[in-house]
Amino acid sequence: MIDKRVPTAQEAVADIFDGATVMVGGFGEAGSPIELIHALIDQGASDLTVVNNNAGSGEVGLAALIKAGRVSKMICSYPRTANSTVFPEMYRAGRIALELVPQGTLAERIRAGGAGIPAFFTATSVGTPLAEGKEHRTFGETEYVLEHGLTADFSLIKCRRADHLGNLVYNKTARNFNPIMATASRTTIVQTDEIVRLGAIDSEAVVTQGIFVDRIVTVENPALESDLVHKGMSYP
Amino acid sequence: MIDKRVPTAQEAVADIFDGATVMVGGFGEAGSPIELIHALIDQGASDLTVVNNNAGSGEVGLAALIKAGRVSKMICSYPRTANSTVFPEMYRAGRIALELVPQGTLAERIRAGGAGIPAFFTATSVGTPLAEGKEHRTFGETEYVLEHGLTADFSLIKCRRADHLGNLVYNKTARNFNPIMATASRTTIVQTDEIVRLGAIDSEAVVTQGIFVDRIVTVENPALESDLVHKGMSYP
Amino acid sequence: MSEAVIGLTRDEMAMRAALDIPDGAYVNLGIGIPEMVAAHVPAGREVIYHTENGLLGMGPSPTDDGDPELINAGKRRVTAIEGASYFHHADSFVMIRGGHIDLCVLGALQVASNGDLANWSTGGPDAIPAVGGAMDLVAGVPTIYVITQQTTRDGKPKLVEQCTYPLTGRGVVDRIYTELAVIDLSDAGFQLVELTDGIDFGYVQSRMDASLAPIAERQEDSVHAT
Amino acid sequence: MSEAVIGLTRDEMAMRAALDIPDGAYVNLGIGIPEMVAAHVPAGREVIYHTENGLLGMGPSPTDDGDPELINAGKRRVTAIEGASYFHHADSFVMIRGGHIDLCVLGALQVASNGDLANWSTGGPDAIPAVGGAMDLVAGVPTIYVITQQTTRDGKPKLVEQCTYPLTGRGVVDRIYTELAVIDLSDAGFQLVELTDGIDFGYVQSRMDASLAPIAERQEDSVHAT
Repeated sequence: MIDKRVPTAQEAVADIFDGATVMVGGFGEAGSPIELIHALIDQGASDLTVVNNNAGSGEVGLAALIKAGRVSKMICSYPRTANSTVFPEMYRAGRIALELVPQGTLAERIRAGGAGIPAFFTATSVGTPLAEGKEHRTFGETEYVLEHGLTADFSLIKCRRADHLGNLVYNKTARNFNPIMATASRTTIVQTDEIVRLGAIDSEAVVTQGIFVDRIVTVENPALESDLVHKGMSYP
Repeated sequence: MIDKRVPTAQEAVADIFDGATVMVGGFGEAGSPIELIHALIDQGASDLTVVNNNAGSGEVGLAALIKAGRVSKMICSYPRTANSTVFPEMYRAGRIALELVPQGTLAERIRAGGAGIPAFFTATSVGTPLAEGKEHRTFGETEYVLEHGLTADFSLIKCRRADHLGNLVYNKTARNFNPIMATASRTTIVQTDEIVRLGAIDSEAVVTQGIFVDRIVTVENPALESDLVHKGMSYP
Repeated sequence: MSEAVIGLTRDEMAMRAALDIPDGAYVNLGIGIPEMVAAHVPAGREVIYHTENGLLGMGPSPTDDGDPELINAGKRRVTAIEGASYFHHADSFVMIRGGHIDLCVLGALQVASNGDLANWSTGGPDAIPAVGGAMDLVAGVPTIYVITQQTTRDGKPKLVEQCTYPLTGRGVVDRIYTELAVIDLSDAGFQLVELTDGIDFGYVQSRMDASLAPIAERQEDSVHAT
Repeated sequence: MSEAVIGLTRDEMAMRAALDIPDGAYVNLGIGIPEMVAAHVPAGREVIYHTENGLLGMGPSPTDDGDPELINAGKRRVTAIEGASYFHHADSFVMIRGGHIDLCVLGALQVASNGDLANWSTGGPDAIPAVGGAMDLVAGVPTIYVITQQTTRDGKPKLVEQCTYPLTGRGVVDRIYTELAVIDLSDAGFQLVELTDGIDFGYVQSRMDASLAPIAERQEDSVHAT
């Protein structure tokens, strides 16, 4: 029988290995799976490549993972946010690599990775430093660059509500990168505010279908990054 | 102010021009906008290129449009269905062209067209006659073909429920190609079973966002293709 | 009937294939005999069916008239299980092309000894070409099972050295269920896995246009894994 | 203050730009002065705001604490109008890259006479590069307005013959709103459309590092259309 629930965040992230590529959902704090990230810090995996739109803030969540020296490379569109000091320091010190990707190209590369599309053309970034060294081609009268699909070994996802088959719905703009990352990773690990009975999520309104989900942990009152940062907390 | 409702199907399709490319939603009869198609037959536009998964059945809806000689080319994955006689006759007589596209590639080409992606690589059809003459490229150990985004001048869409801004939800598997066609056409024309007040469609459950919709006609009790075929009806 | 029925019935072939569907699998079933597999999954296994027209969690045929807008890829009315979800065609083929569906069971016109599958067109000059989702399924789904009679109605072998019909995909078939045998595709070609009761190796071989390797001493089970 | 304020305030610049937002437009507003445009759209026009982090139908800032998971691209809390919808990032950039957003208002570091825009990086060796959605917006949205001061705080012109900072996009800017003027990008380069009250042509020209063509006899309005 299919039941994707696991008891703890600790068990959910146990097999993330050194050198893994990990997609982490969220846009700023909205949809950021902080408890899963903290479990990953406890777990100890290192040399990670992390895909996220940003690079964390304060010294909690993703910023704490970076500060702990576990991330060797970030793939993101905007590693500069309010209260973001950890990444800039590590980057200037040459202790972390950065692959900067325009936000829409990042989203489309992840979507392509999940969809079995190895590469696609986009007009985004043509004529800019981010297109340098990439294959260019003209279709019609417009010039495009070739971009490649992006996949990961694991994704850490936050949602509002799940059932035990792994169907997920999100809260407002906390949806952001979470659904596409769930499609693009070999193992999708989800934290949800609550698990509901099968059928309680409207079949017409499921956002992430269970087929994309491997493990679900309930985190009833997830922490808010801004609250933790405001309180000056750091993890661990 | 924004209000996309138009009073009649006749007015909704009035500007479809000779030679236009028209995407028609539906998979078999599920989600097929029969009343809009019949309005298009009445309107008289000809030399149309039509994109649909199939090629109609009986002598109503899309089959009737083809029988009336208005379609010079079909782009579809499966022009052979139960009760499908019109297309095969026209095709054998050399009176209609066919671009046969695998169903997933058809869906992805439409999605790409709507997303501003001019071309992408897919493994689908490699080694088959449908890949002949197409650019091939190997990524990793797999061979892929290059496929191009598909756009249209108009799309004819059927949905279950709409608001006056053009937000749409569908009924079960009648969703199929409708949402992606709405994104890929310059002018999206929708028939809906009902219009509901703004806010009555859950913001988390909107499938087609209003930005993709241009005109909405209410068709309260839409005909079912199988019913019409069963009754031996033909249109007009 | 000009010929006595030898080997399994269509329903028994579906039943045999169903034994190999693992618990928890996400499965797409082709039209025809493959559809019958769903009714035979052994008790205690939970299998979730995908249909490419936008439904994950397809249930059996309705006991009433059903909903004309709740259909499967063969355009027949179906039901949806609790926990089902609907999505549009591009998202549906994310599941297929992206390798998320574990297993697909299809029919065949021909299977070649290198795993090539032909199941969409006889290539006849008067045939209306129609491909549907078959090419996407064989390109995207990691494990492809085929259920097919050993020969066409007029006795022509369907398991052949090389396909003469237009291909659906190259080297995609993992296992074949016929009325006479279960046959794997290995690097060496057709590899017998199991004979139907009362059928001998020579008879199966005689109904093929390619060489069949006898049952291996130590059975490789690799194609079961997804 | 070492210098008296000359020309429009930031809020007045946003107000002037808002006059050109057509009724019924789908609009994306960049961070900073562009955000202020929303408050000034003339009465009787309905404009729908898109934010690239997955919301169509963005409303004003909340009057209470708001929802930390209802934010805009600048990560500030916002509200949603009736008829709003949420979607994931790939779908959000379908709207942008696919040309469905009618108009975008952005800030700038530099705009060149050929319409090139630089607004994401000064290219400094110690700068943390960060681009966000700016390159997607200029590549996908058919009409790009820029709101910017005529010069940097230390008096360096931002309207230049050629950008020295890394580009966001080539030839993408349609119109610029500064504290001194409204300036179009035409085939011939910077083209004055309107002077702020009390400002003369020579003063605007003196605050640019590129040639400014005077107001044309017969005003071309083509950049208004979307």
